[in-house]
Amino acid sequence: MEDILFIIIAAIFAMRYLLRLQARGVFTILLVGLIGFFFSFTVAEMPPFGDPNNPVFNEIPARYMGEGIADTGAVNIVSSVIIDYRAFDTLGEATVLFVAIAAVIATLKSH
Amino acid sequence: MEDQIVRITSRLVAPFIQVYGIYVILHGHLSPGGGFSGGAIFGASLVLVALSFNLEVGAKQISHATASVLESGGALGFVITGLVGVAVGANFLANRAAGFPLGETGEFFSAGAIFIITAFLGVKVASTIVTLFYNIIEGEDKSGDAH
Amino acid sequence: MEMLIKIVHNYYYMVAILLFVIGMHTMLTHSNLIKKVIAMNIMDTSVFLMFVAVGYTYGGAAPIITAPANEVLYVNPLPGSLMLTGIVVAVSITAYALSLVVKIYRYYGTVDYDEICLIRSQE
Amino acid sequence: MVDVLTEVLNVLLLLFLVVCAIAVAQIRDMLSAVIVFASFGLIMAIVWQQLSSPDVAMVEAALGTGVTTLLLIAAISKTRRAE
Repeated sequence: MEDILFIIIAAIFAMRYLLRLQARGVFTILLVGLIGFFFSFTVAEMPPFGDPNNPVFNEIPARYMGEGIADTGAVNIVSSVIIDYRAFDTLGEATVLFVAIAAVIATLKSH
Repeated sequence: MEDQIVRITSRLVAPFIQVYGIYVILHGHLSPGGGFSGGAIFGASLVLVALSFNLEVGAKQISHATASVLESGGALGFVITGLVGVAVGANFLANRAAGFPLGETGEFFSAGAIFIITAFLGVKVASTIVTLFYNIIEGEDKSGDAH
Repeated sequence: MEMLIKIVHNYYYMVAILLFVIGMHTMLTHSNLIKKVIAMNIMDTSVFLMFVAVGYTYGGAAPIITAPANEVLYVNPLPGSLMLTGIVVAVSITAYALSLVVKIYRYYGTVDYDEICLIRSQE
Repeated sequence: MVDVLTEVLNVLLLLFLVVCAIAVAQIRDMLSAVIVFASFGLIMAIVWQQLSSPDVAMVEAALGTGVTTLLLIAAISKTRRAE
Protein backbone atom coordinates (compact mmCIF):
# COMPACT_ATOMS: atom_id res chain seq x y z
CA MET A 1 0.00 0.00 0.00
CA GLU A 2 2.83 2.39 0.87
CA ASP A 3 4.56 1.46 -2.38
CA ILE A 4 1.54 2.51 -4.46
CA LEU A 5 1.25 5.78 -2.51
CA PHE A 6 4.95 6.45 -3.04
CA ILE A 7 4.67 5.76 -6.78
CA ILE A 8 1.69 8.12 -7.09
CA ILE A 9 3.47 10.94 -5.25
CA ALA A 10 6.64 10.42 -7.27
CA ALA A 11 4.59 10.48 -10.49
CA ILE A 12 2.94 13.75 -9.44
CA PHE A 13 6.31 15.38 -8.79
CA ALA A 14 7.79 13.97 -12.00
CA MET A 15 4.92 15.30 -14.08
CA ARG A 16 4.96 18.63 -12.26
CA TYR A 17 8.66 19.37 -12.56
CA LEU A 18 10.12 17.18 -15.30
CA LEU A 19 7.32 17.53 -17.86
CA ARG A 20 6.57 21.12 -16.71
CA LEU A 21 2.83 20.54 -16.52
CA GLN A 22 0.37 22.86 -14.86
CA ALA A 23 -1.41 21.58 -11.77
CA ARG A 24 -4.58 21.23 -13.88
CA GLY A 25 -2.77 18.94 -16.34
CA VAL A 26 -1.43 16.77 -13.51
CA PHE A 27 -4.90 16.32 -12.05
CA THR A 28 -6.36 15.52 -15.48
CA ILE A 29 -3.77 12.80 -16.03
CA LEU A 30 -4.44 11.43 -12.54
CA LEU A 31 -8.19 11.35 -13.12
CA VAL A 32 -7.86 9.67 -16.49
CA GLY A 33 -5.31 7.22 -15.12
CA LEU A 34 -7.65 6.34 -12.27
CA ILE A 35 -10.43 5.60 -14.75
CA GLY A 36 -8.11 3.40 -16.82
CA PHE A 37 -6.91 1.66 -13.65
CA PHE A 38 -10.42 0.66 -12.61
CA PHE A 39 -11.30 -0.36 -16.17
CA SER A 40 -8.33 -2.73 -16.22
CA PHE A 41 -9.75 -4.52 -13.18
CA THR A 42 -12.83 -5.12 -15.32
CA VAL A 43 -10.63 -6.65 -18.01
CA ALA A 44 -9.10 -9.01 -15.45
CA GLU A 45 -12.59 -10.20 -14.52
CA MET A 46 -13.70 -10.79 -18.11
CA PRO A 47 -13.75 -14.28 -19.67
CA PRO A 48 -10.70 -15.19 -21.78
CA PHE A 49 -10.49 -13.66 -25.22
CA GLY A 50 -11.36 -15.93 -28.13
CA ASP A 51 -12.70 -18.91 -26.20
CA PRO A 52 -15.72 -20.61 -27.89
CA ASN A 53 -17.18 -21.48 -24.45
CA ASN A 54 -17.61 -17.85 -23.39
CA PRO A 55 -21.00 -16.73 -22.04
CA VAL A 56 -21.70 -14.63 -25.17
CA PHE A 57 -22.01 -17.82 -27.24
CA ASN A 58 -25.40 -18.75 -25.86
CA GLU A 59 -28.52 -19.95 -27.65
CA ILE A 60 -29.18 -16.71 -29.55
CA PRO A 61 -26.17 -16.85 -31.94
CA ALA A 62 -26.70 -20.60 -32.22
CA ARG A 63 -30.25 -19.97 -33.40
CA TYR A 64 -29.11 -17.28 -35.83
CA MET A 65 -26.38 -19.46 -37.30
CA GLY A 66 -28.45 -22.63 -37.42
CA GLU A 67 -31.85 -21.45 -38.65
CA GLY A 68 -30.84 -18.20 -40.35
CA ILE A 69 -30.96 -19.47 -43.93
CA ALA A 70 -34.27 -21.28 -43.42
CA ASP A 71 -35.82 -18.22 -41.77
CA THR A 72 -34.61 -15.44 -44.04
CA GLY A 73 -32.96 -16.93 -47.11
CA ALA A 74 -29.87 -14.74 -46.79
CA VAL A 75 -26.39 -16.27 -46.72
CA ASN A 76 -24.87 -13.31 -44.90
CA ILE A 77 -26.02 -13.72 -41.31
CA VAL A 78 -25.16 -10.14 -40.28
CA SER A 79 -27.43 -8.86 -43.05
CA SER A 80 -30.26 -11.15 -41.98
CA VAL A 81 -29.84 -10.04 -38.36
CA ILE A 82 -29.95 -6.32 -39.07
CA ILE A 83 -32.67 -6.38 -41.72
CA ASP A 84 -34.88 -9.29 -40.69
CA TYR A 85 -34.49 -10.35 -37.06
CA ARG A 86 -33.80 -6.86 -35.73
CA ALA A 87 -35.26 -4.75 -38.52
CA PHE A 88 -37.02 -2.41 -36.13
CA ASP A 89 -33.58 -1.39 -34.84
CA THR A 90 -32.53 -0.53 -38.39
CA LEU A 91 -35.71 1.49 -38.89
CA GLY A 92 -34.76 3.51 -35.83
CA GLU A 93 -31.30 3.96 -37.28
CA ALA A 94 -32.76 5.31 -40.53
CA THR A 95 -34.81 7.67 -38.37
CA VAL A 96 -31.61 8.81 -36.65
CA LEU A 97 -30.11 9.68 -40.05
CA PHE A 98 -33.27 11.54 -40.99
CA VAL A 99 -33.29 13.52 -37.74
CA ALA A 100 -29.57 14.30 -38.16
CA ILE A 101 -30.23 15.86 -41.57
CA ALA A 102 -33.19 17.82 -40.21
CA ALA A 103 -31.08 19.10 -37.32
CA VAL A 104 -28.18 20.08 -39.58
CA ILE A 105 -30.46 22.00 -41.94
CA ALA A 106 -32.24 23.67 -39.04
CA THR A 107 -28.90 24.70 -37.54
CA LEU A 108 -27.12 25.98 -40.63
CA LYS A 109 -29.87 27.38 -42.84
CA SER A 110 -31.58 29.46 -40.15
CA HIS A 111 -30.85 33.15 -39.57
CA MET B 1 -8.67 23.97 -56.88
CA GLU B 2 -7.28 23.90 -60.42
CA ASP B 3 -5.46 20.59 -60.59
CA GLN B 4 -5.60 18.77 -63.91
CA ILE B 5 -4.39 15.43 -62.53
CA VAL B 6 -7.03 15.31 -59.81
CA ARG B 7 -9.79 16.28 -62.24
CA ILE B 8 -8.95 13.69 -64.89
CA THR B 9 -8.36 10.94 -62.33
CA SER B 10 -11.60 11.57 -60.48
CA ARG B 11 -13.59 11.81 -63.73
CA LEU B 12 -12.17 8.46 -64.81
CA VAL B 13 -12.57 6.72 -61.46
CA ALA B 14 -16.00 7.99 -60.39
CA PRO B 15 -18.13 5.68 -62.64
CA PHE B 16 -16.25 2.62 -61.41
CA ILE B 17 -16.77 3.65 -57.79
CA GLN B 18 -20.49 4.07 -58.49
CA VAL B 19 -20.73 0.62 -60.10
CA TYR B 20 -18.92 -0.86 -57.10
CA GLY B 21 -21.31 0.90 -54.75
CA ILE B 22 -24.33 -0.51 -56.57
CA TYR B 23 -22.71 -3.96 -56.51
CA VAL B 24 -22.18 -3.73 -52.74
CA ILE B 25 -25.78 -2.60 -52.19
CA LEU B 26 -27.37 -5.32 -54.32
CA HIS B 27 -25.18 -8.14 -52.96
CA GLY B 28 -25.85 -7.28 -49.34
CA HIS B 29 -27.47 -10.65 -48.62
CA LEU B 30 -24.72 -12.70 -50.28
CA SER B 31 -21.44 -11.02 -49.35
CA PRO B 32 -20.12 -8.48 -46.86
CA GLY B 33 -21.65 -5.08 -47.36
CA GLY B 34 -25.20 -3.92 -47.55
CA GLY B 35 -27.17 -0.75 -47.64
CA PHE B 36 -25.00 1.34 -45.35
CA SER B 37 -21.55 0.66 -46.81
CA GLY B 38 -22.73 0.59 -50.43
CA GLY B 39 -24.71 3.80 -50.00
CA ALA B 40 -21.71 5.47 -48.39
CA ILE B 41 -19.47 4.42 -51.30
CA PHE B 42 -21.99 5.72 -53.86
CA GLY B 43 -22.48 9.01 -52.05
CA ALA B 44 -18.74 9.47 -51.61
CA SER B 45 -18.23 9.14 -55.37
CA LEU B 46 -20.72 11.96 -55.97
CA VAL B 47 -18.92 14.10 -53.40
CA LEU B 48 -15.56 13.24 -55.02
CA VAL B 49 -16.66 14.82 -58.31
CA ALA B 50 -17.96 17.88 -56.47
CA LEU B 51 -14.65 18.25 -54.60
CA SER B 52 -12.38 17.85 -57.62
CA PHE B 53 -14.35 20.23 -59.87
CA ASN B 54 -16.52 22.73 -58.05
CA LEU B 55 -19.80 22.65 -56.25
CA GLU B 56 -21.89 23.69 -59.26
CA VAL B 57 -20.68 20.72 -61.33
CA GLY B 58 -21.39 18.44 -58.38
CA ALA B 59 -24.85 19.90 -57.89
CA LYS B 60 -25.56 19.28 -61.59
CA GLN B 61 -25.21 15.52 -61.00
CA ILE B 62 -27.80 15.36 -58.26
CA SER B 63 -29.72 18.47 -57.34
CA HIS B 64 -30.72 19.30 -53.78
CA ALA B 65 -34.41 18.71 -54.48
CA THR B 66 -33.69 15.29 -55.99
CA ALA B 67 -31.49 14.35 -53.04
CA SER B 68 -34.14 15.29 -50.48
CA VAL B 69 -36.86 13.44 -52.42
CA LEU B 70 -34.66 10.33 -52.64
CA GLU B 71 -33.83 10.55 -48.96
CA SER B 72 -37.43 10.76 -47.85
CA GLY B 73 -38.40 8.13 -50.43
CA GLY B 74 -35.88 5.67 -49.07
CA ALA B 75 -37.27 5.93 -45.56
CA LEU B 76 -40.83 5.76 -46.92
CA GLY B 77 -40.03 2.62 -48.95
CA PHE B 78 -38.60 0.99 -45.83
CA VAL B 79 -41.79 1.67 -43.88
CA ILE B 80 -44.06 0.58 -46.75
CA THR B 81 -42.15 -2.69 -47.12
CA GLY B 82 -42.69 -3.20 -43.42
CA LEU B 83 -46.38 -2.36 -43.69
CA VAL B 84 -46.85 -5.08 -46.33
CA GLY B 85 -46.45 -7.52 -43.49
CA VAL B 86 -49.22 -5.81 -41.52
CA ALA B 87 -51.51 -5.78 -44.58
CA VAL B 88 -51.05 -9.52 -45.13
CA GLY B 89 -51.71 -10.26 -41.49
CA ALA B 90 -48.26 -10.96 -40.10
CA ASN B 91 -46.02 -8.74 -37.97
CA PHE B 92 -44.53 -5.39 -38.94
CA LEU B 93 -41.40 -5.95 -41.09
CA ALA B 94 -42.09 -9.67 -41.48
CA ASN B 95 -40.19 -11.45 -44.23
CA ARG B 96 -41.18 -15.07 -44.79
CA ALA B 97 -44.44 -14.80 -42.86
CA ALA B 98 -45.56 -11.91 -45.10
CA GLY B 99 -45.28 -14.04 -48.21
CA PHE B 100 -42.14 -12.56 -49.76
CA PRO B 101 -40.58 -15.21 -52.03
CA LEU B 102 -37.33 -16.36 -50.43
CA GLY B 103 -36.00 -17.85 -53.65
CA GLU B 104 -33.11 -20.25 -53.86
CA THR B 105 -30.39 -19.63 -51.30
CA GLY B 106 -27.28 -18.10 -52.80
CA GLU B 107 -28.99 -16.78 -55.93
CA PHE B 108 -29.12 -13.07 -56.76
CA PHE B 109 -32.91 -12.66 -56.44
CA SER B 110 -33.41 -14.23 -53.05
CA ALA B 111 -34.08 -13.36 -49.42
CA GLY B 112 -37.37 -11.55 -50.09
CA ALA B 113 -37.75 -8.37 -48.10
CA ILE B 114 -34.03 -8.14 -47.25
CA PHE B 115 -33.22 -7.45 -50.90
CA ILE B 116 -35.85 -4.69 -51.17
CA ILE B 117 -35.05 -3.03 -47.85
CA THR B 118 -31.30 -3.06 -48.59
CA ALA B 119 -31.91 -1.27 -51.90
CA PHE B 120 -34.05 1.39 -50.18
CA LEU B 121 -31.44 1.83 -47.43
CA GLY B 122 -28.70 2.28 -50.00
CA VAL B 123 -30.63 5.05 -51.76
CA LYS B 124 -31.34 6.73 -48.45
CA VAL B 125 -27.78 6.61 -47.14
CA ALA B 126 -26.28 7.86 -50.42
CA SER B 127 -28.56 10.89 -50.58
CA THR B 128 -28.05 11.49 -46.85
CA ILE B 129 -24.29 11.81 -47.32
CA VAL B 130 -24.66 14.16 -50.28
CA THR B 131 -27.13 16.35 -48.37
CA LEU B 132 -25.00 16.48 -45.21
CA PHE B 133 -21.87 17.43 -47.14
CA TYR B 134 -23.56 20.18 -49.16
CA ASN B 135 -25.29 21.61 -46.11
CA ILE B 136 -22.04 21.88 -44.15
CA ILE B 137 -19.89 23.24 -46.97
CA GLU B 138 -22.39 25.75 -48.36
CA GLY B 139 -22.60 29.20 -46.92
CA GLU B 140 -25.53 30.92 -45.31
CA ASP B 141 -27.09 31.79 -48.66
CA LYS B 142 -27.62 29.11 -51.27
CA SER B 143 -25.51 30.76 -53.97
CA GLY B 144 -22.55 31.15 -51.64
CA ASP B 145 -18.93 31.50 -52.75
CA ALA B 146 -17.84 28.29 -51.06
CA HIS B 147 -15.27 26.22 -52.92
CA MET C 1 0.69 -11.97 -11.27
CA GLU C 2 -2.30 -14.02 -12.34
CA MET C 3 -4.14 -10.80 -13.09
CA LEU C 4 -1.23 -9.60 -15.22
CA ILE C 5 -1.27 -12.79 -17.29
CA LYS C 6 -4.99 -12.40 -17.84
CA ILE C 7 -4.58 -8.77 -18.88
CA VAL C 8 -1.86 -9.71 -21.38
CA HIS C 9 -4.07 -12.46 -22.79
CA ASN C 10 -6.99 -10.03 -23.16
CA TYR C 11 -4.88 -7.45 -24.97
CA TYR C 12 -7.70 -6.37 -27.29
CA TYR C 13 -9.72 -5.17 -24.30
CA MET C 14 -6.69 -3.39 -22.88
CA VAL C 15 -6.14 -1.55 -26.17
CA ALA C 16 -9.80 -0.58 -26.20
CA ILE C 17 -9.45 0.88 -22.69
CA LEU C 18 -6.22 2.63 -23.68
CA LEU C 19 -7.91 4.25 -26.70
CA PHE C 20 -10.84 5.31 -24.51
CA VAL C 21 -8.47 6.92 -22.02
CA ILE C 22 -6.47 8.68 -24.74
CA GLY C 23 -9.64 10.02 -26.35
CA MET C 24 -10.96 11.19 -22.99
CA HIS C 25 -7.71 12.96 -22.17
CA THR C 26 -7.70 14.67 -25.56
CA MET C 27 -11.28 15.74 -25.04
CA LEU C 28 -10.54 17.15 -21.59
CA THR C 29 -7.31 19.01 -22.29
CA HIS C 30 -7.70 20.46 -25.79
CA SER C 31 -9.79 23.56 -26.29
CA ASN C 32 -10.30 23.28 -30.06
CA LEU C 33 -13.85 22.11 -30.69
CA ILE C 34 -13.06 20.16 -33.88
CA LYS C 35 -10.34 18.27 -32.03
CA LYS C 36 -12.89 17.44 -29.38
CA VAL C 37 -15.11 15.96 -32.10
CA ILE C 38 -12.22 13.84 -33.40
CA ALA C 39 -11.49 12.65 -29.85
CA MET C 40 -15.15 11.71 -29.43
CA ASN C 41 -14.86 9.60 -32.58
CA ILE C 42 -11.81 7.84 -31.12
CA MET C 43 -13.76 7.05 -27.94
CA ASP C 44 -16.65 5.70 -30.05
CA THR C 45 -14.29 3.45 -31.98
CA SER C 46 -12.76 2.10 -28.78
CA VAL C 47 -16.20 1.04 -27.51
CA PHE C 48 -16.90 -0.68 -30.83
CA LEU C 49 -13.53 -2.47 -30.63
CA MET C 50 -14.42 -3.77 -27.16
CA PHE C 51 -17.79 -5.12 -28.34
CA VAL C 52 -16.52 -6.78 -31.51
CA ALA C 53 -13.60 -8.36 -29.64
CA VAL C 54 -16.08 -9.99 -27.24
CA GLY C 55 -17.68 -11.90 -30.11
CA TYR C 56 -14.46 -13.30 -31.58
CA THR C 57 -13.29 -16.89 -31.36
CA TYR C 58 -9.86 -18.16 -32.32
CA GLY C 59 -10.05 -19.72 -35.77
CA GLY C 60 -13.62 -18.52 -36.27
CA ALA C 61 -14.81 -17.83 -39.79
CA ALA C 62 -16.80 -14.77 -40.86
CA PRO C 63 -20.57 -15.25 -40.39
CA ILE C 64 -21.36 -16.02 -44.04
CA ILE C 65 -22.76 -19.52 -44.18
CA THR C 66 -20.94 -21.83 -46.56
CA ALA C 67 -21.25 -25.04 -44.55
CA PRO C 68 -23.60 -26.21 -41.76
CA ALA C 69 -22.99 -24.54 -38.43
CA ASN C 70 -21.92 -27.68 -36.59
CA GLU C 71 -19.04 -28.34 -39.00
CA VAL C 72 -17.36 -24.92 -39.11
CA LEU C 73 -16.72 -22.59 -36.18
CA TYR C 74 -18.18 -19.14 -36.85
CA VAL C 75 -17.71 -15.96 -34.87
CA ASN C 76 -20.67 -14.41 -33.05
CA PRO C 77 -22.67 -12.28 -35.54
CA LEU C 78 -24.56 -10.34 -32.89
CA PRO C 79 -21.93 -7.82 -31.62
CA GLY C 80 -20.93 -7.02 -35.19
CA SER C 81 -24.46 -6.24 -36.27
CA LEU C 82 -25.12 -4.14 -33.17
CA MET C 83 -21.94 -2.12 -33.70
CA LEU C 84 -22.87 -1.59 -37.35
CA THR C 85 -25.82 0.40 -36.04
CA GLY C 86 -23.51 2.25 -33.69
CA ILE C 87 -21.14 3.39 -36.43
CA VAL C 88 -23.97 4.98 -38.41
CA VAL C 89 -25.26 6.75 -35.30
CA ALA C 90 -21.70 7.98 -34.58
CA VAL C 91 -21.51 9.50 -38.06
CA SER C 92 -24.87 11.24 -37.53
CA ILE C 93 -23.69 12.67 -34.21
CA THR C 94 -20.45 13.84 -35.83
CA ALA C 95 -22.37 15.62 -38.59
CA TYR C 96 -24.60 17.41 -36.11
CA ALA C 97 -21.68 18.37 -33.86
CA LEU C 98 -19.77 19.78 -36.83
CA SER C 99 -22.78 21.80 -37.94
CA LEU C 100 -22.91 23.29 -34.44
CA VAL C 101 -19.19 24.08 -34.65
CA VAL C 102 -19.65 25.87 -37.98
CA LYS C 103 -22.54 27.84 -36.48
CA ILE C 104 -20.41 28.80 -33.47
CA TYR C 105 -17.65 29.96 -35.82
CA ARG C 106 -20.11 32.18 -37.66
CA TYR C 107 -21.29 33.72 -34.41
CA TYR C 108 -18.04 34.14 -32.45
CA GLY C 109 -15.38 34.01 -35.17
CA THR C 110 -13.41 31.26 -33.40
CA VAL C 111 -13.65 27.58 -32.60
CA ASP C 112 -11.47 27.73 -29.49
CA TYR C 113 -13.38 27.10 -26.29
CA ASP C 114 -11.20 29.36 -24.11
CA GLU C 115 -11.56 32.29 -26.52
CA ILE C 116 -15.32 31.76 -26.64
CA CYS C 117 -15.41 31.90 -22.83
CA LEU C 118 -13.37 35.12 -22.95
CA ILE C 119 -15.72 36.70 -25.49
CA ARG C 120 -18.77 35.66 -23.50
CA SER C 121 -17.32 37.09 -20.29
CA GLN C 122 -16.75 40.47 -21.97
CA GLU C 123 -20.24 40.79 -23.40
CA MET D 1 -3.79 -23.28 -32.94
CA VAL D 2 -2.77 -19.66 -32.53
CA ASP D 3 -0.60 -18.54 -35.39
CA VAL D 4 2.37 -16.60 -34.07
CA LEU D 5 2.85 -14.38 -37.11
CA THR D 6 -0.83 -13.39 -37.12
CA GLU D 7 -0.59 -12.49 -33.45
CA VAL D 8 2.45 -10.34 -34.16
CA LEU D 9 0.54 -8.60 -36.96
CA ASN D 10 -2.43 -7.97 -34.64
CA VAL D 11 -0.22 -6.52 -31.93
CA LEU D 12 1.50 -4.26 -34.47
CA LEU D 13 -1.84 -3.02 -35.80
CA LEU D 14 -3.09 -2.27 -32.29
CA LEU D 15 0.18 -0.47 -31.50
CA PHE D 16 -0.32 1.62 -34.64
CA LEU D 17 -3.82 2.51 -33.43
CA VAL D 18 -2.50 3.79 -30.11
CA VAL D 19 0.27 5.76 -31.83
CA CYS D 20 -2.26 7.35 -34.22
CA ALA D 21 -4.55 8.28 -31.33
CA ILE D 22 -1.68 9.98 -29.50
CA ALA D 23 -0.53 11.71 -32.70
CA VAL D 24 -4.01 13.14 -33.29
CA ALA D 25 -3.80 14.74 -29.84
CA GLN D 26 -0.32 16.17 -30.38
CA ILE D 27 -0.52 17.58 -33.93
CA ARG D 28 -1.26 21.31 -33.99
CA ASP D 29 -2.39 21.57 -37.62
CA MET D 30 -6.03 20.49 -37.83
CA LEU D 31 -5.87 19.22 -41.43
CA SER D 32 -2.92 16.95 -40.57
CA ALA D 33 -4.79 15.71 -37.51
CA VAL D 34 -7.76 14.80 -39.70
CA ILE D 35 -5.53 12.90 -42.13
CA VAL D 36 -3.95 10.97 -39.24
CA PHE D 37 -7.46 10.22 -37.99
CA ALA D 38 -8.33 8.80 -41.44
CA SER D 39 -5.35 6.46 -41.25
CA PHE D 40 -6.53 5.50 -37.74
CA GLY D 41 -9.90 4.50 -39.20
CA LEU D 42 -8.35 2.48 -42.01
CA ILE D 43 -6.13 0.55 -39.59
CA MET D 44 -9.25 -0.03 -37.49
CA ALA D 45 -10.97 -1.51 -40.57
CA ILE D 46 -8.05 -3.95 -40.95
CA VAL D 47 -8.33 -4.87 -37.27
CA TRP D 48 -12.00 -5.73 -37.78
CA GLN D 49 -11.12 -7.86 -40.76
CA GLN D 50 -8.67 -9.65 -38.46
CA LEU D 51 -11.54 -10.13 -35.98
CA SER D 52 -13.55 -11.91 -38.74
CA SER D 53 -16.31 -9.33 -39.13
CA PRO D 54 -15.98 -8.04 -42.71
CA ASP D 55 -19.34 -6.24 -42.61
CA VAL D 56 -18.20 -3.95 -39.83
CA ALA D 57 -14.89 -3.46 -41.64
CA MET D 58 -16.65 -2.27 -44.80
CA VAL D 59 -18.97 0.07 -42.90
CA GLU D 60 -16.03 1.47 -40.95
CA ALA D 61 -13.95 2.02 -44.09
CA ALA D 62 -16.83 3.69 -45.95
CA LEU D 63 -18.73 5.58 -43.26
CA GLY D 64 -16.41 5.83 -40.26
CA THR D 65 -13.36 6.81 -42.27
CA GLY D 66 -14.56 8.22 -45.57
CA VAL D 67 -17.63 10.20 -44.62
CA THR D 68 -16.34 11.37 -41.24
CA THR D 69 -13.14 12.66 -42.85
CA LEU D 70 -15.18 14.33 -45.56
CA LEU D 71 -17.38 16.12 -43.03
CA LEU D 72 -14.37 17.13 -40.91
CA ILE D 73 -12.57 18.58 -43.94
CA ALA D 74 -15.74 20.45 -44.93
CA ALA D 75 -16.00 21.89 -41.41
CA ILE D 76 -12.31 22.88 -41.38
CA SER D 77 -12.68 24.63 -44.73
CA LYS D 78 -15.49 26.70 -43.21
CA THR D 79 -13.56 27.50 -40.01
CA ARG D 80 -9.84 27.98 -39.44
CA ARG D 81 -7.07 25.49 -39.94
CA ALA D 82 -4.57 26.19 -37.15
CA GLU D 83 -5.50 25.01 -33.69
